[in-house]
Amino acid sequence: MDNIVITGTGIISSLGAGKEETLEKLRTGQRGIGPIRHIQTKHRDLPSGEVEYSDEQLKELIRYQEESIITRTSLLGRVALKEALEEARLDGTEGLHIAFISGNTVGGMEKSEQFYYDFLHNNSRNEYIAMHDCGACTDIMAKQFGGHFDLITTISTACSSAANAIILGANLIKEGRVDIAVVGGTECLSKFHINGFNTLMILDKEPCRPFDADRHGLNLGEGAAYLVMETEATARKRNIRPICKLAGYGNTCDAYHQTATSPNGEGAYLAMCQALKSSGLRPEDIDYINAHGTGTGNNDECEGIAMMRVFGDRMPPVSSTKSYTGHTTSAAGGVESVISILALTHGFIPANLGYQTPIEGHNFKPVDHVIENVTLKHVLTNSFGFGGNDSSCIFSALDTETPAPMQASEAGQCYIQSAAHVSIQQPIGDDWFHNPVMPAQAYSESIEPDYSKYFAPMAARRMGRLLKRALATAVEALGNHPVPDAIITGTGLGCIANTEKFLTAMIDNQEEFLQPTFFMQSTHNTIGSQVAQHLKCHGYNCTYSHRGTSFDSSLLDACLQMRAGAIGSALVGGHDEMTPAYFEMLGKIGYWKSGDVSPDALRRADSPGSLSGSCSLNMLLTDHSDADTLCRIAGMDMLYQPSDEELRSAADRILHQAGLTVKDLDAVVTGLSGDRDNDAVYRTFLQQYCPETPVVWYKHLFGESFCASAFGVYAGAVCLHKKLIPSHLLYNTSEEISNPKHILVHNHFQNKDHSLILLTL
Amino acid sequence: MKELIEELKTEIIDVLNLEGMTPADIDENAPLFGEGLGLDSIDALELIVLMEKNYGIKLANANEGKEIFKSVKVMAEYIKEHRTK
Amino acid sequence: METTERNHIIYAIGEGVVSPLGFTASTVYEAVRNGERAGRAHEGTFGLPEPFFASLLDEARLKNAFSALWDYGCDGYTKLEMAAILAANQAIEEANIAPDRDNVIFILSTTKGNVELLEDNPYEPERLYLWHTAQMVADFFDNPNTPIVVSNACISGCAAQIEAFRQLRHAGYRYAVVVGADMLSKFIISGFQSFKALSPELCKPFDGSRRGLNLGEGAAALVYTIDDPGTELPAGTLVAEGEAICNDANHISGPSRTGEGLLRAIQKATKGYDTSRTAFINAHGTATPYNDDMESIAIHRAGLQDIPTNSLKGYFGHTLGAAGILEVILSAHALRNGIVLASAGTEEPGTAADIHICLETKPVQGDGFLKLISGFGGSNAVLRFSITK
Amino acid sequence: MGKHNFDIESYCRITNDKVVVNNELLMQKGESGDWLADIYHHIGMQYPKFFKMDHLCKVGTLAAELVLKDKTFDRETVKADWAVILMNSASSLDDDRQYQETIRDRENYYPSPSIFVYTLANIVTGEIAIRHKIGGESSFYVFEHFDGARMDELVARAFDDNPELNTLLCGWVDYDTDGCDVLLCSFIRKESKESSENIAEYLNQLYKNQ
Repeated sequence: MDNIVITGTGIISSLGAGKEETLEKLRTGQRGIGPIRHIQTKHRDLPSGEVEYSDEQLKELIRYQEESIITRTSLLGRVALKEALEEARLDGTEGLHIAFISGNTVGGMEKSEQFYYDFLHNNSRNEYIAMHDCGACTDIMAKQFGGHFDLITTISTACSSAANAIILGANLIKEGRVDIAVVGGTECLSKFHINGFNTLMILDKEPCRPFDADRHGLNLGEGAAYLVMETEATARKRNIRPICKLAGYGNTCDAYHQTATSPNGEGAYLAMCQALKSSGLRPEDIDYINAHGTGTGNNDECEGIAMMRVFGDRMPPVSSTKSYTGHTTSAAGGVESVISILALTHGFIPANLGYQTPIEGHNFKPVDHVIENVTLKHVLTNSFGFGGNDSSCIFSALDTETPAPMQASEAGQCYIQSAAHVSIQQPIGDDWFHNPVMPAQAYSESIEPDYSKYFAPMAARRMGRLLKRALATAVEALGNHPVPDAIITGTGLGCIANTEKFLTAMIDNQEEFLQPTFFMQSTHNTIGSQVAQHLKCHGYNCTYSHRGTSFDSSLLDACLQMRAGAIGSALVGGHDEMTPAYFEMLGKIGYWKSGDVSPDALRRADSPGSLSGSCSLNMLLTDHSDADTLCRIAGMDMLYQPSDEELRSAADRILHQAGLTVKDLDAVVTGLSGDRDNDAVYRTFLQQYCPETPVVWYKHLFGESFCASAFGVYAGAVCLHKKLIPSHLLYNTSEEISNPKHILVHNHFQNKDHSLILLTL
Repeated sequence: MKELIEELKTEIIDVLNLEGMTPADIDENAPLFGEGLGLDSIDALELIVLMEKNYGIKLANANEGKEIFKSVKVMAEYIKEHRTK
Repeated sequence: METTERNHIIYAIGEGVVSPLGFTASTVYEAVRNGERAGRAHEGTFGLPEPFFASLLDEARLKNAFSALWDYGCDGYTKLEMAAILAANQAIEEANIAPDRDNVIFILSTTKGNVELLEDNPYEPERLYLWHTAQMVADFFDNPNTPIVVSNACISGCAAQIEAFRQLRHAGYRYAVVVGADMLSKFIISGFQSFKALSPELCKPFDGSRRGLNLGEGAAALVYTIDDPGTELPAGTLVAEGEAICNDANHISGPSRTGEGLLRAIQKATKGYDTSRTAFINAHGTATPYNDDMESIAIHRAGLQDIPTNSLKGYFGHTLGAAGILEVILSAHALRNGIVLASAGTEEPGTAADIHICLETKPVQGDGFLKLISGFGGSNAVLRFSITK
Repeated sequence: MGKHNFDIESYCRITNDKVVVNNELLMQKGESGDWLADIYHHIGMQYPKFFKMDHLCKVGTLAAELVLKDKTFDRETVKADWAVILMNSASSLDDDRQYQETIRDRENYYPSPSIFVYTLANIVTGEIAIRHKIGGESSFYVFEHFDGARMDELVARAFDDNPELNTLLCGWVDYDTDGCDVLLCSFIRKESKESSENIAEYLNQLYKNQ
């Protein structure tokens, strides 16, 4: 296996658009932090790292001439993406497999917060409703590349999102799934974020002073940055000169508190250790640390302690460049990686602006002025997120010796050991398999289990219902198994009920009296990190938020790592809830049926929309099986905008790798839901690929939600385990099927994102 | 004072969502954080919102809460002295 | 290359000031000499939601003064036009010249002219244009030449004097009437507020705890003339000896950290000059953290750190287009009296480089002074003057 | 006519419908989009900061780029022997009007610093100075109309007055409600000599012809 190299970078932040402006500001020590200019908030006085360009100016900058509307998050992303793709000379004609992975936290919130009551009460802004979620932002950006990506997804682990995008990209390349990964993150400032962080009382009213004894919090920023990664061999083949190497990375979870870092910075310590280990470097090889360094009392103290644990008294030069850019949240991992790479390739160390006095107990002082003319060989950058989602990456100069990354072993197997759910069916168990409830209207609430069985009321005091569901199903799915190596979560919208509470309170109370509890839960990785906290799981932790393939993305990540032998078990979940208000909004843009939602009505599929369902499902994956094992995941893939033919050949490839052909399939599980357009996509695939194979559906029982595909995999697994496909699950025949052995699960979202999962006994 | 303490207890239970707890379960002299009720830093932030919303008391930073939220009684005394509504 | 005109001497023969501190140059000088400060807290003024400190002209007093000059009353003139005409009139009267002759050129220095008319303009639309404002002033005095407007942000006042020197040297005019004026409005205050550039208290130029500038209204005028070399001048005449404008080429709204442009301007304006003749430096000294630091660095790099330096912004704020003219007039008064004026508002000097800030009015040696000024757009101007004995 | 100490090195004329550089029609306004952004992309300029600017600075920056496009010079170091002197009729009124919109409404009062920063006419000289690292004089004048004679006089005087000056960008850069109107030239010093050229007339022709 070749080294993974970086061949293109793009950046926009409050320091400017593009590397040139950024570099100049970095080297001359100029902050990009000032009063808020564009956002119409009460808190305009809070110093922030706002990108100086207005939406219109950004559109002009990239010649955005598409008719469609676009959110600021996507616009910022496209500016950075364009620069990165141009530098890497990618234009879609390469015939290579390219993934696009973007980190994002609040998606289109900056528009939703402006138009929320329009969404509810009139129809003037409906086009923005579908742009609210994180995945939509990535989707809009992917257009930049004319749809030439063949796998895209969105990571939402708050402030470490972009760093985790880098890690997934590297894993996809190592696995040979893609040749090139374009990775990073984007986030725009929103009133929502400003008020949210304000409720946590961690916003400094002065420009921030990371690692200073007198620090008073962070300044929020906005921006985007992307990196193009590929193997040295691919770069050579494309005749493009690499910029530097990605030498190593680590992702761990602090599993301590939703917003606070553990006193000894355990998660941070583990992430840095893992990054060093995977790069084969020793602590003393690191020449510069671009710290997370937000400027909050808690982070800087604990990150410092974690760094001291790793580096002892040989601390390399440290600086937090958030003192220049502000905290660009989801984009931070990308912005700071690009800054680290600029430092590496231009031989300078950016300053930790505003620093004066060391923190008591720290044995180091950050670099308080720009240092020029240094040789940097290895640079480590930290990105830590709410909920303790901690990641570190190491970039190295091209002429350094770093061990080649481990070739994926292909040895690992992947079994679905157990699963538990909360839905509109009887919760937790498999009652639904024999006695399904047939929903009669498009909106049903989930049936809640007795939570006291799973956690104490005191522990649940701040949990919204989705968190309770996620935690209960996690505990149930885990059963007596040991703490898993990884917790990987999919959620299209996160805890939307509490997000909505915060948003409406913000609008109604004119940005006053807002509750931190509701804000915290709006960050999508709250779910995964809450589970990790409860299980004390320090392992890999990641959250995907990519519309209808949020769960599928989690599953793909787990399968990749398990096959590569990096993990032996993973708790993989899909979690989404519905609220009456959000139901109404999505209804306006054709998500739901009015009237009859009986299976017969849905089968007719003569109108848009389906029925809505909430989803909380956790499954435990292991690399070994026993008597209780539900089934094996024999193969899976995700595809972005595949042609009919590409989709068929992907299915062939998956079957072929498992030594099967289409004739061996006992059933295909599909997301048929009664929605005219979506169903047509499934039908086309079925007709073209396996016209004879029985078709299983599940959305008539569980409803439609961004994570509904989790039920597809779950239903397939239960059928295999129970050696029966009951008639109520069969779409085109009423005769139950006994002893199924091979089931293919097909899921798609608006014919853009597809996933194929092969389950076998 | 007595009234204020009772009022506060109800409000704390409500705002912190302390399910199944009644005002009688909270000892007005027991520490709210750490031992005692076992609240954490986010609860403290919620109490700061409560202070501002219900009593018009604005705390500039989270650290100020440390002294004020020692117990329900200390909190009530502080409110009595500083309330603006 | 030196032109023959360069050897001619250019000097001032008339001056005029309209300021909250007084309506003639000498009353304003006396007020400043007595340490009066015109800055006041304003709340709700101009319909602004946030309070601010500024030195505002009393409109009634302005109208009275103008009515006394102009039989037809104030109708048809904006506050800015009245103040500019009043200041010009004083200077012209003192100079005892005929402004309607074609050997007189009018030069107006203003940054924003009648910009407040954007909100509500009862006049013809042209009144928003700076050339029109200049024409109003020139027309008042029946001057036949097209007036010139210099709009170089904060350095306008000095740039307009430089323009006057050039007109006198090259264009054949005998007299140049340089008028600088700016009035405050919702437009200007809200803009500076949005920059967070305004001090929440009376400004403290060059002070370690300075927090921003105060704005001020005002108008000031100088009449310059040109004469053959060797012409005998009365004692106390303000003579223009050197000038320069240089750009930082750095950042439009932030001054250069290293004071590059200002340093070059100082060097150019003092080339071949014995700086020991310099009695004092009248700096721009806006009291923003950046400006004062930058100026201190430039002064220090120019080796002038021991020369007494002051800022007059503490008395009447930053008067924008009038500043460069008003401050030259007051500095000339001070040097005639052999003193340097104190920097009002400065308590504990604290700038990036150590320079000699005058905390109190005191006697000085030397017959010359330097006027420094810097502004948005990265421009810096330096004027060098002497006062005849 | 008379002595001349400078030459016109190149010029650029930008109006609402076309761009002419040194007698050559560079582009004509098409159907689509923003005219100034179109010019930016057409000439392949790479200067993201352009998009933060107001119209006046945009058009001035474009004109300077075009005037200097064939000139070889050091773009990195500050050049004290270069100056930029511009003039127009509307000063920064176009941007002033935009800023006024952000403070007009009591209910919707959000004064915008990023618009306010451009409410000074001479910011355009500053932007050009920053882009090309021009460290000499930068000045801005306001007159009712373009006048070739005035410009000729300003240029001649600048070279006369300032022995250090070698390259001068000088011209008319205006942006008002009816769009843009630009004639920008670069002048270089030459040995002063008698010349029968009527530069004022020539400048008037350049301004009128296009």
